[in-house]
Amino acid sequence: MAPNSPPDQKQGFVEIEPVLDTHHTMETVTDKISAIPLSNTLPRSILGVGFAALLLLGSLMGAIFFLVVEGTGIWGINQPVGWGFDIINFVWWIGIGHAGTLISAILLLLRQEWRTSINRFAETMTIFAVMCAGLYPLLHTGRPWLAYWLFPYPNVMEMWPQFRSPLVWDVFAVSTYATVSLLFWLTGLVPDFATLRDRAKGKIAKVGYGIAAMGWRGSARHWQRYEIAYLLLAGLSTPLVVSVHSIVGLDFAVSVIPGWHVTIFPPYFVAGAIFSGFAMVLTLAIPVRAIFGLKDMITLNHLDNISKVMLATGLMVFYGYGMEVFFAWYSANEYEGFMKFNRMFGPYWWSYWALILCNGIIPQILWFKKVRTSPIILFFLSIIINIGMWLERFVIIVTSLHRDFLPSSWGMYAPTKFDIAMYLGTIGLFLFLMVLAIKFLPIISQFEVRELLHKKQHKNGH
Amino acid sequence: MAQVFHPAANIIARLSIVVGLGGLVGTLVLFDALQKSDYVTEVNMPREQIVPFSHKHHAALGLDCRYCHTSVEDGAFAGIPPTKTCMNCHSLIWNEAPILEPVRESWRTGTSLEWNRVHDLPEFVYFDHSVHLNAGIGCTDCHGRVDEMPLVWKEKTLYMTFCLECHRQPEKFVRPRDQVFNMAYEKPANQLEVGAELVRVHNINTSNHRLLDCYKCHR
Amino acid sequence: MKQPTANSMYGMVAEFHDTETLLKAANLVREAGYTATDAFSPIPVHGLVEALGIRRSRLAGIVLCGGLAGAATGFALQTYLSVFQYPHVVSGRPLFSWPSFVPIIFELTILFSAFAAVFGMFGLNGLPKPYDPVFNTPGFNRASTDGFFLCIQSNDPKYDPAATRALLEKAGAVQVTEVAKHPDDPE
Amino acid sequence: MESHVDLKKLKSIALPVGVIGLAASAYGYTQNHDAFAVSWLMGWTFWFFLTLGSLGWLMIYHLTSGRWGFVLQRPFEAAARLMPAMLLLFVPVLFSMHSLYEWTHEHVIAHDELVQHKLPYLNPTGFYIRFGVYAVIWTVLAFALSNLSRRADANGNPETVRKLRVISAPGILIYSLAATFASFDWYMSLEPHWFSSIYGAIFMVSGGLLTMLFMAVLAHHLAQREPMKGVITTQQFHDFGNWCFAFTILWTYMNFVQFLIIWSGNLYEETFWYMKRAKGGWIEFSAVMSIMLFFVPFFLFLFRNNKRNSKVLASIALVIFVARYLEVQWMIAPTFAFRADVAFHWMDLAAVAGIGGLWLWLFANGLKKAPLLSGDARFVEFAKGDKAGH
Repeated sequence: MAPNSPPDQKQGFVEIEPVLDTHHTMETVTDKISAIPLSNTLPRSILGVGFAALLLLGSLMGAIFFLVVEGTGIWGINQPVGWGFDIINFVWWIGIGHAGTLISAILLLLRQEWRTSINRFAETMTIFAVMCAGLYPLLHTGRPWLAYWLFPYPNVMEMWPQFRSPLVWDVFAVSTYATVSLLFWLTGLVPDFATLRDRAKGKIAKVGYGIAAMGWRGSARHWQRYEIAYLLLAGLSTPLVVSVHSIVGLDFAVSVIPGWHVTIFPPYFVAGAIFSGFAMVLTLAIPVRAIFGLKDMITLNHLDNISKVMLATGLMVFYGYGMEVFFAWYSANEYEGFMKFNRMFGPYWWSYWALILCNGIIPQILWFKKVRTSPIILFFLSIIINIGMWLERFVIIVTSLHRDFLPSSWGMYAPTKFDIAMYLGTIGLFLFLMVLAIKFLPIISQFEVRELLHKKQHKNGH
Repeated sequence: MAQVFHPAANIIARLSIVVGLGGLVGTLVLFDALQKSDYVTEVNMPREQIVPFSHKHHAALGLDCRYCHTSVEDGAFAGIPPTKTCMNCHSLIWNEAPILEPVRESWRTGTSLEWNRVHDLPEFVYFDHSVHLNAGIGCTDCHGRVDEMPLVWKEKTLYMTFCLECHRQPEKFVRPRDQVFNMAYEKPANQLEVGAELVRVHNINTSNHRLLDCYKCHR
Repeated sequence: MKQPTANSMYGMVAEFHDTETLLKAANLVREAGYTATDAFSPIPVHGLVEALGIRRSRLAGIVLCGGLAGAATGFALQTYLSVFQYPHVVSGRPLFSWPSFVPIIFELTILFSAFAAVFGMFGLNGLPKPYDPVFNTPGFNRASTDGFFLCIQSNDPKYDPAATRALLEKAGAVQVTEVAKHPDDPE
Repeated sequence: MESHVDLKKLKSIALPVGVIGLAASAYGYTQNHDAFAVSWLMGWTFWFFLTLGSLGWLMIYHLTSGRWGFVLQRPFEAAARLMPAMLLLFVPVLFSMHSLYEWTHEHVIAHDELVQHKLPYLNPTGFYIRFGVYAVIWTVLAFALSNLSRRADANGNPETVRKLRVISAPGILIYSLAATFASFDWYMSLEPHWFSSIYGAIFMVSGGLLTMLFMAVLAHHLAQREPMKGVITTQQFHDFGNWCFAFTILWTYMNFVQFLIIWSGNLYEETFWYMKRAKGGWIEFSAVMSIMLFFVPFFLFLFRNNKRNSKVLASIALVIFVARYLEVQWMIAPTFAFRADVAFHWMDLAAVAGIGGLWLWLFANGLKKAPLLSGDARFVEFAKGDKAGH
C-alpha cells in the first residue's frame, strides 16, 4: 500500500471522493476502459471534434505549404521583433507538454494515488503537444529539410553546433524530452496493449495490438524489471521536465535583452509550464470524463488535486511576475525599468494586464473548494489559464523586443494570416491526434488502475 | 486461448529490429559515402570543354600559368584568358586546325568562348587567389598537377573540410614565395620547421585560431 | 530430443483466483524444489519474485552505466568539438566554456539512462516475443485482466506430469492444464 | 512520559559550548566590531536556517500530509518555536548595520547614484520595519501551528487537521514572501549594487535543505528510543534521504542557472559578485563548496541503500550538514574587503558554536515540552499499526 498517502475517508475529513470507486473489480475496470478502443463507434461529440480538427489540420497544411514556397517572410516577424508567433507558440506548446511527464513521473515518485487515472491521458497529451511545439522552430529555420544540421554529425564542412548557444541546448533538450516521454508512454502502454490483444475480436485488431504488446504476458520476472524501469524512468523524467523548460527560459535569460535577462526565469518558466500543462489536462479531461462516463475513475478528487497544483504553480508564476517588477526597479538599470514601464503602459499594455488578470487574479478563485470541485467552472477556468499562459509568452517576447536600447529601431509586431492559420492548425493537429489516441489507445492506464484497485481492496492484507 | 502469432513471428520480430537498426545506420553511411564520392564531388572527372584545351600540352611548351591567368597574383580571380590570348599564337600556328574552329569563330564574332567551369566555389565563399599566393600557397596545393592534365579535372573536393586542413595548420603547406608557381615543388623533409618560419615571414596571423573565423571566407 | 513427450509439452499451468493463493502456491512450489517456474498476472504482485526465488534484477546498474556513459559522451563531444576539433571564439568566451556545456551533458545523461532503462528492460525480458507457448493455456487471455497463473515448465528437472499436477491442485488452483507447444516451436 | 536520554546528553554538551561561544563572541565584539558583525551574521544565519526551514517544512507537511512529515512534526514545531529567540539573536546585527551594510554610509549615498536610486527601499527605518513584519509573520505562524497541533493531542479532533491546512496554505505564501524580502534585506543588500531575482528562492531552498539534513540526523537518534522506535521505519528514512537528494539537486540547479545566466550575460553590474568569489582563494573555496555540497551528496544520496540504512544516512547527512556552513560563508564573507582573501577568523567559530550551542539547548528543551508523536488524526493508525506489525 502507498505509505505516503493518508488513510483517506476513514476519518471522514480528508477526501471528497475516493480516487477510485472500490465497487469495481479488476474485470469491470478493464472492461470499461478497453471498451473505448475496442468498440467500432465513437460518440458523436468526439467525431465532431475530430472533424473540426481535420479542417484545422487543413489550415496547417496550407500554412506550411506557403511557408515552404515563400519563406518566413510571410510571417509577421521582422526587425525588431524577430521572434514572434513561432516562439510564442513553441513555448506555449512545450509548456502544455510538461504536465504529462510531470503527472506521471513526480506523482509516481511521491506515490500519489490520484495520478493513476490521469497519467496516460496527460502523457499522450505531452507527446502531441511536443510534436506541435517542435514544428515551430523546425519551420522557423526556413528550410526544414535541413533541420538535421542542428545536430552534431560529421560533415564535409566540419561544422558543428555552437554549444554555447541556448538554442542548441534546446535542440538537445526538446529532442531528449520527446524521446524520453515517448519511451515512458510506450513502456506504460505495453501491458495495456497486451490486454487489448487478449480482448480484441477482429483479426486486424488482434495482430495490431499484438505487435504493439511485443508478446507481453505478465510474467513475474518481466514485472519485476518493468517496475524498476518504470520507476527509474520516472526518476529520470522529473529532472528532465525541469531542465527542458529551464532551457527554454535560458533561451531568453542568457541574452542581455531587458526583460529577458532575469535570473529567476528558469524556475519560473518551469512553474508556468506546469501551470499551463495542468490547465490543458483539465480542458481535455473534463469533457472526456463526461462523454465516456468515467466519473468513477477521474473523480472530483482528481479535479480537486489538479486544482491545488494549479493554484500552487499559479502563485509561483505570480511570484515571478512580482520579482520581475521589483527588480526592474531595484536593479536601477534604466533599460530594465523602461522595459517594465513600457510593458505596463506602452502600446501593448492590454496584453500585460490581460495576463495579470488571466494568470494572477482569476485563478485565485481556486482557493474555494466549491470551485475546485465544480467541473464546469474548472473547465472555463482552465481555458482562461491557457489563454493567460499564451499571453505570458506574448508579453515576454513582443514587449521585450519591440522597444529595446535604440529608439531608432523601435517597431511593432502583429501576426499575419499565415501565423494565425499555423497556430490554429497546430491546435487542429493536437486535437486530431488526441481523437485518434482516444479511439485506438486505452486512455486510462488499465494495469495501473487494476493495481490501485487491488491495493485499495487489500488494505489490511499487506 | 488461441495463439495470435506463429512461432516464426519471434524470429521476424527480432530480425526486424536488426534490419531496422542496420538499415538506419546503413542509410546514413551510404549518404556519407555518396557525398564524399567522386560522383558528387567531380574529383578526378575530366571536364568536357568546347575546345579540348590541354594544359599538359601547353605547359610542356613552357608557358607560365600567368601567361593566361594574368590576374592571379593581384586579384581575387585568377582570370580566364580572352580569345585574344589564344590567337596570339593560334593566328600563326595551327591556324587552320578544325579543332580550333570555335576559337576562330569567337575571334571573328567577338563573342566569348564558353568554358565549363571546373573549380566552382559556392556563392557564399569569398576566395582570393592573390592572398593565397602571397602567403605561399602553390597552385598545385589546390589544383593539383594541372601541367599534367590533358583536360582539367578537380584534384581536390574544395569542400570546406579541405580548406580547413590548411587554415588549421598553414605551416604544413606554405612554401617560399618563389616556389608558388613551381608545379613540381616537393615539400622539404622538415616542412614543419620551414613552414613555421615561412608563416612568420609571410605575416600569416594564426593567433587565436584567427584563420578559422567564419568571416575569413564568408563575408 | 530423447524424450519427445516432455519436449512437445511446455509445462503445467495452474490458474488462481487471487494474489494471495498465487503467492501461497508460489512459495509451495519453490519449497518443493522447482526452479523452472514463472507466474503471470495482470498486475505486478509484490512478493511474487521472492516467492518464486527470482533474484533482484541488475537493471539499476545498467541504467547507472548508461547515465555515466551519457555524461561522458556529452562532456567529450562538446569539449572535443569546441576546444580541439574546431576552436572557434564566440563573443569572447573561452574555448572551454564549461558552464554552457552543462545543459547538454545533463540532457545526454538522461537520454542514455532512459535508453538503458527501456531497452535494458525489454532486452532482459526477452521482448519482443509475440509467440510464447504459455499463450496456448486455455483461458490465458484472462492473465491480462484478472487471471493469475503459475507455470512449472517441462524442462524442470523435477517435472513430473502427475506429481506436478497434484502439487498445483493442492495449492488451490482453480484449473490445472498441461500445455503443449506449437508444433513449429523450435525451442 | 517518554525518555529523553539522548536529549539530555545533547543538552549537557550544547549548553557549555553555547556559553563559551557566546562569551568569546562578546569578547570579539569589544576587539573588532566589523569582524564580529560578519562572523555573527554568518553564525546566526546558519542556525536561523533551521528555524525558518522547519517552519516551511511544517507547512508543506500540513498541506501534503506525507508520512515522512508525521514523524518530524514535533521536531519541526520545536525548531520553529525558537523563532523569537533567534530573532532576538539578530539584534547584534541591527547594532552592527554600519559594519555590514554599505548603504548606511553617508559618503557612499552621497556619491553613488545607484544606491541613491534604491534609498526608498534600502534605508535603516525600512529595514527595521520590515524586520518587524517578518518577525510577526513567522512568529505568529510558528506558534499558531504548533499550539493548534498540541491542542489536538488533547482532544484528537480531526477538525484540527483541517484548520492546520487552512492556516498553512496562505501561511506558506506569506512565509515565502517574507523570506524572499528578508534575504534581500539581510544578504543581497550586503552588495547594494548587486541583484538577482532568483536569490530569494535559493535562500529558501538552502534553509529547507539544511533543515532536512539536520532532521535526518535527529531522526536516526530518535528512532533508537520510544516512542519513535518502530514508528520511524526504513521507508521514512528513505523519504528523508530522497528529500535531501531532491533538495541538493534543486539547490544546485538554482545556483547553477543563476551563475549561467550571469556568466552568459557578462554584464559588469552582475558579474562583479562572482568575480569577488573567484579571487583571493575564493575560487578554490568555490570548488570545494561545489564538491562538498553537490558532487559528494549527489553520489551518496543516489544509492538506495545509503538512504534505507538510518545509520549511514545520518552519517552522510551530518557531514553535509556541517559542510553547508561553507555556503553561508561563501554567500557573506567575500563581500567585505577585509575578507577578500579566504581566511577563517576565530570569531566565525565562536559565533557559529555559540549560537549553535544555544540553539540546540533550547531545541532540546522545546522538544520535551510536547509528546514526540503528535496525535494527528491522519496518522493514528499508522502510529499504532506499523509498530505492531513489523
